[in-house]
Amino acid sequence: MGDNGSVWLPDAMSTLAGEVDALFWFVFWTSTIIFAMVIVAKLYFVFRYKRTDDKYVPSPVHESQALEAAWIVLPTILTLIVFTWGFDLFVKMSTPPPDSYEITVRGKQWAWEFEYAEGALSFSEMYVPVGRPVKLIMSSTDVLHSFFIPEFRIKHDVLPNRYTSVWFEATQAGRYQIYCTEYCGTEHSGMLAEVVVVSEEDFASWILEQSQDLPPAELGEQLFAQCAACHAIDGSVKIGPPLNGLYGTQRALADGSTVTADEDYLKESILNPAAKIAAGYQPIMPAGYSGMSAKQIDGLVAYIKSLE
Amino acid sequence: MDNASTDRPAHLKHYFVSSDQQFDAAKMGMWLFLVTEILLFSGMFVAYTVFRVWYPEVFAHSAELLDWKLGGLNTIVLLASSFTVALGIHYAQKDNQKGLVLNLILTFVFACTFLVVKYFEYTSKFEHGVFPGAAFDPHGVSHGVDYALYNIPFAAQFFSIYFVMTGIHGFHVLVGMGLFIWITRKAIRGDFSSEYYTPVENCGLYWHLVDIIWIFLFPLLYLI
Amino acid sequence: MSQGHHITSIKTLSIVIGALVILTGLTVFTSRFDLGVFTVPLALAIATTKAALVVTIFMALRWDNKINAAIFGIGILFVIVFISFVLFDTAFRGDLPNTTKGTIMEMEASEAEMQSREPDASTRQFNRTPE
Amino acid sequence: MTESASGTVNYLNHAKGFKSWALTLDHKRIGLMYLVAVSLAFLAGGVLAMLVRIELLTPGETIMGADAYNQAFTLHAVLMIFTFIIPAIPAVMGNFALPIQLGAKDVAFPRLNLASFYIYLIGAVIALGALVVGRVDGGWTFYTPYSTSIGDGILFVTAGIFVMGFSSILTGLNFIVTVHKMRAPGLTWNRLPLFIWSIYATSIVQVLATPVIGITVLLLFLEKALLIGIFDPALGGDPVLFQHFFWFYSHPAVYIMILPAFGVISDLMGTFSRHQVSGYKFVALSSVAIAFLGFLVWGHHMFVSGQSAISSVIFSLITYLIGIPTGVKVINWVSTMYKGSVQLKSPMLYAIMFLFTFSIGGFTGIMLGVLAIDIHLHDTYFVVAHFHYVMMGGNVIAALGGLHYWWPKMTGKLYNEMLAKVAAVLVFIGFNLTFFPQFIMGAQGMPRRYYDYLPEFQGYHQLSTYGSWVLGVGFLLIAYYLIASLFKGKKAGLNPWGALTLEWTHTTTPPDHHNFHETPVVTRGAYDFHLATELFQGDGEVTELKNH
Ligand code: HEA
Ligand code: HEA
Ligand code: HEC
Ligand code: CUA
Ligand SMILES: [Cu+2]
Repeated sequence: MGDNGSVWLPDAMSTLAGEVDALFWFVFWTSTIIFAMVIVAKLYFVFRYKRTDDKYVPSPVHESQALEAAWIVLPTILTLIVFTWGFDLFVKMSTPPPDSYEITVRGKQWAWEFEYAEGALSFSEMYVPVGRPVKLIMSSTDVLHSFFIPEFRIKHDVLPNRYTSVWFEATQAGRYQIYCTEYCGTEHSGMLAEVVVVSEEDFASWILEQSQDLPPAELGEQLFAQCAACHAIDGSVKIGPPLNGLYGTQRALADGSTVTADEDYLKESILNPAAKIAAGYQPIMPAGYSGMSAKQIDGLVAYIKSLE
Repeated sequence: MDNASTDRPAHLKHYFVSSDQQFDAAKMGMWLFLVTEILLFSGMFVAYTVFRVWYPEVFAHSAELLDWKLGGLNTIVLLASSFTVALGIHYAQKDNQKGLVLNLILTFVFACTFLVVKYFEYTSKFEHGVFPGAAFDPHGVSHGVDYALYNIPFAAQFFSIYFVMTGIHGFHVLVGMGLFIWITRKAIRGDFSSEYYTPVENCGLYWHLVDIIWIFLFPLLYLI
Repeated sequence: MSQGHHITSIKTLSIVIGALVILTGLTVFTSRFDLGVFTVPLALAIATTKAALVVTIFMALRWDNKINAAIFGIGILFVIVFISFVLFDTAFRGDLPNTTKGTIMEMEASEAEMQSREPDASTRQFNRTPE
Repeated sequence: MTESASGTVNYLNHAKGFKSWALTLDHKRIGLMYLVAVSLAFLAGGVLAMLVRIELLTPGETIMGADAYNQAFTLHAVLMIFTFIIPAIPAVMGNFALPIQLGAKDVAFPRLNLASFYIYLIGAVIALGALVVGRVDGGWTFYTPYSTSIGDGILFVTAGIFVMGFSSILTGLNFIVTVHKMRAPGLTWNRLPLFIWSIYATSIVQVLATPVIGITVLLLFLEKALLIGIFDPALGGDPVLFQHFFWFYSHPAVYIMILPAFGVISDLMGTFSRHQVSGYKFVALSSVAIAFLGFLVWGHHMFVSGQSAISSVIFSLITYLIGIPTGVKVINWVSTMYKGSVQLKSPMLYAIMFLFTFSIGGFTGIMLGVLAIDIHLHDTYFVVAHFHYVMMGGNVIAALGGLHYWWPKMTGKLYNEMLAKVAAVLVFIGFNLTFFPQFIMGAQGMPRRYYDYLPEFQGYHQLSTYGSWVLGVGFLLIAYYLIASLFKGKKAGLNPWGALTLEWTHTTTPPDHHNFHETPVVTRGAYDFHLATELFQGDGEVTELKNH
């Protein structure tokens, strides 16, 4: 495992992760001790009082009310300690510091989209500065998703009708996995992304770079991250058809007609996927991309054209 | 099966010791069943409460569309039917066959009346595009009410809840009518007496519960 | 065996049905007035009274085996649990800042309204919690 | 089973032919029919589990695609939960043993009992109809709006669950009335076997909670069919409200699964320690306490769903409280053995294993109830491991214990005790090997319901898959010797375990058609071994029973 992880927990890479771990270990070890006592007593009794005489009937043991009460009172005290501790931490984890840097996160089947205050967009990689609290304002464009970064010990459901948020302060530069943990359909397990923690300066320059104009095909390449769950670019078939070498070919449609895959067709396929369904595929491509700007659509088309 | 000894009445099942045990068991079973009915409806009441707490104005506004006169009429009809069932049981306990049969028939008639009124209520709503769910599209004017005024966000929820609640309730009325046909036939045949009237008692309990549900539905949906 | 069973007299039954009809009238009557916050509690109180009459007299729970009353009571108790525990969430949604109070639909509606009022309120903010 | 128990007339052979079974009102025969149905459901669910595990042997596609995988685990869970584990102990062993333990001739409503069985079958068939109609991949929780946006198969599953709910309700209702009204003379509440106490508590939960899953799936059905907009956010509904509805049933339902198991374990502990179950009253009443508390904690499945903090806090607090009555039970089971006379027959072996596996499941449940920790662990394999430890390691292990305990009484035959012990050990090893690694990978961050996973988790997944094979072998062995015992098993004695409850002391093996010729009169508690005067016996010997 990494620098401060263990067999049980991944590396603790946010300011609060260590506190969560402390609580985890407290509960873990108290449970283990009580568990061990139960098991040892059990095994001891099994062997110590093993039946040797088939006719022997042991006489009843007098029950001690005090003992019975102790079994009720002691665990109650223990659990109350854990409850208070867990609750306190829960409130901390749910309350972002007021000066947090805000990123808007959108979950959709099956990709993550990150929008930064400066207007920059990124897909499948979320850049954040180290040592500064970051608050994510999350929503979904279709069904429930859930945003999870194990190293930061944060998770929250992403809802279509409400903004929810998580916050963290990364303690070290590095790349950590983002998962979707609410079942959201076929490619739920492919709804991954990474958080890239960089220094404050690197972050600033990354943002700057983002806001500059990219050549269309490069912009398209970036945007394509959200399509990659369904479309391969190496000719393999995923949920949707592979898009390399598509441009200029004759496409058979589900209704039996054919169409030339020119720029208009590509554009239409993105903006209104239900209009023409490629033969052999289900009409399940989301319609949600029509919200993209003309520049972004042009970028995507340029990128798809460039794919061999 | 050597249990069928002389003093066991015909209605007593072999695995029960006495008529009393059998009666108590059946009645307790019925009460448990009523509790499951209450919890079934509780889901709808929860949905109603939640949306009402969120959108009180919309709910109060939408309730105006429902005709409280018809709802009130149905309330009286159901209360009357509850009364006749209770009378029926009274007569059964007093071994009055005619009273029992008459009251069972009256109950059945009231139940029919309830559903007929409900039918007119539903159709007058459907005419104006007031449907549960996605088909909700109020339009047109009747009795000086402009339905289009009710095409507001979350009014659809109110009417969905209205239709689902009254629909499930109506289904229970229908089931109750089936039960009454069944026990009326038995009553006419003379199966019941003060010694044995468990089915009447249990159908009565069921019917009163259906009434109680309506007692709550009426103000919640029509009045407030 | 019927000696063991309570027989409710026709007189009692008639009084109850009378009371029920009157209460129905009362609830219709009171709903004609705007009683503010008391509207709902009053309607519910009347309905509960009516239901209690039906349960105790028509359904004869008053004279019935205690266990049946307990069963009924437990049923009601759990309906109350269901409603109130759900309300603990739905009525307090957004009490910590990690969930917004309003839905996106509501926020956009109020946003649009604000924009129509002051034309230059152009910056979109997601983390505002409208009331 | 043709001429069991040396030609004496019993419930198995008093009438023959298909109709005598299909239309029987005898609770024992109904119990056996449930046993067959429930075993088939477990087999089907288990085969799907095996496929799930094989698929997870390697990252990416191993034997099936993402869609097939998602349907496989959904169907695995639906089968296991609704068609297997909920009826498993109450409908099989409850039906078989409860009326006899009460000294009754049958349940209070035998016709209803048979009806429950057929309703269950019909529900199961409707739910499986989804397979024919279209894909159902929502997970067993069917969270909206995903569940309402998938194919029409969902309509069948919800309808099937709705119908099966009635079966569960009617069984529970029947048992409550039976326990209240049909106890033999002298069988006071304080003398009831603990199995009955726990089935009684279970029945309360069944009656109170199941109607709510009924209305929930009905609303889901309407949401899909009519778009009524209660749950679907696109129509103005609230998806979190659905979760409240679902868990209002499904958390209490986990106590429908585990309380009967507690009952079996109590009976086994008493009988095989030949000792009073220590803290009898506490053990009995804690079942009822768990049943009630179980209704107040459902929100612990929703800590990260966006529900209000105030409800998270309330739910979390009450969640811990459940550990306390459960702990009272665990500790009393252990101390039952203290100064007892412990005999490690195969049913007892399962009871001992249960203490181990269930406790792990319970303690990890407590960890999940801690607000701050659950944020990290929610919807990871840690949760998957938790619930398999309580359901498989709790309910299924206890059900196996109960099955081995009552098998001689049910069939009149003894199974091969040696093989039984081997199988028990195999199941135990296989089970832990399958699910323990899941705790670790879950805590490391492996999300559940993942068809594909990052290579770093492969080691754990492989261990888990190998474990599932050991488990499979264990179950096959059990199936083999149990079925074999029907044909060539030794004849079982009246009371091979030396138990004191009425099904062992006051009726024949297998029991008579009407259970008893004379209504038994009970003079002592279910575990008052020191008051018993009949001879305790080893395998197969016939005992002189006092009241026969
Ligand atoms: C048989 C079924 C069963 C049982 C008995 C339990 C028992 C418990 N469960 Fe479990 N649970 C499930 C089935 C079950 N669960 C399922 C199916 C899910 C997942 C559903 C899904 O999402 O698909 C789940 C999920 C689940 C969650 C949600 C996790 C998440 O999704 O984030 C939580 C959280 O609180 C939880 C808690 C508990 C607790 C506290 C108990 C307690 O009842 C345990 C009590 C037992 C003990 C504590 C051990 C013995 C006690 C002692 C020896 C005494 C000493 C004890 C102390 C001092 C504490 N369970
Ligand atoms: C009672 C409940 C129950 C039981 C017993 C099991 C048993 C098993 N489960 Fe199950 N499981 C669930 C309930 C259960 N499960 C639920 C609720 C989920 C959540 C789904 C969701 O996310 O929606 C789940 C999910 C789940 C997952 C996670 C999937 C995912 O999230 O991607 C996995 C993965 O390993 C798994 C594996 C197993 C295995 C290997 C078994 C093994 O123990 C199975 C062993 C059984 C056999 C091998 C059958 C052999 C039987 C015989 C031979 C019997 C003989 C027959 C006769 C006598 C006729 N299960
Ligand atoms: C949910 C999965 C999914 C996602 C995400 C998705 N698509 Fe698709 N796409 C499909 C499917 C399925 C088809 C085939 C059916 C059809 O033609 O609509 C398709 C078809 C297409 C086609 C027509 C291809 C052909 O062979 O005729 C294009 C172009 C396309 N998608 C582009 C995109 C772009 C660009 C994005 C991202 C902005 C994207 N898709 C995102 C599923 C998806
Ligand atoms: Cu998105 Cu799972
Ligand atoms: Cu739970």
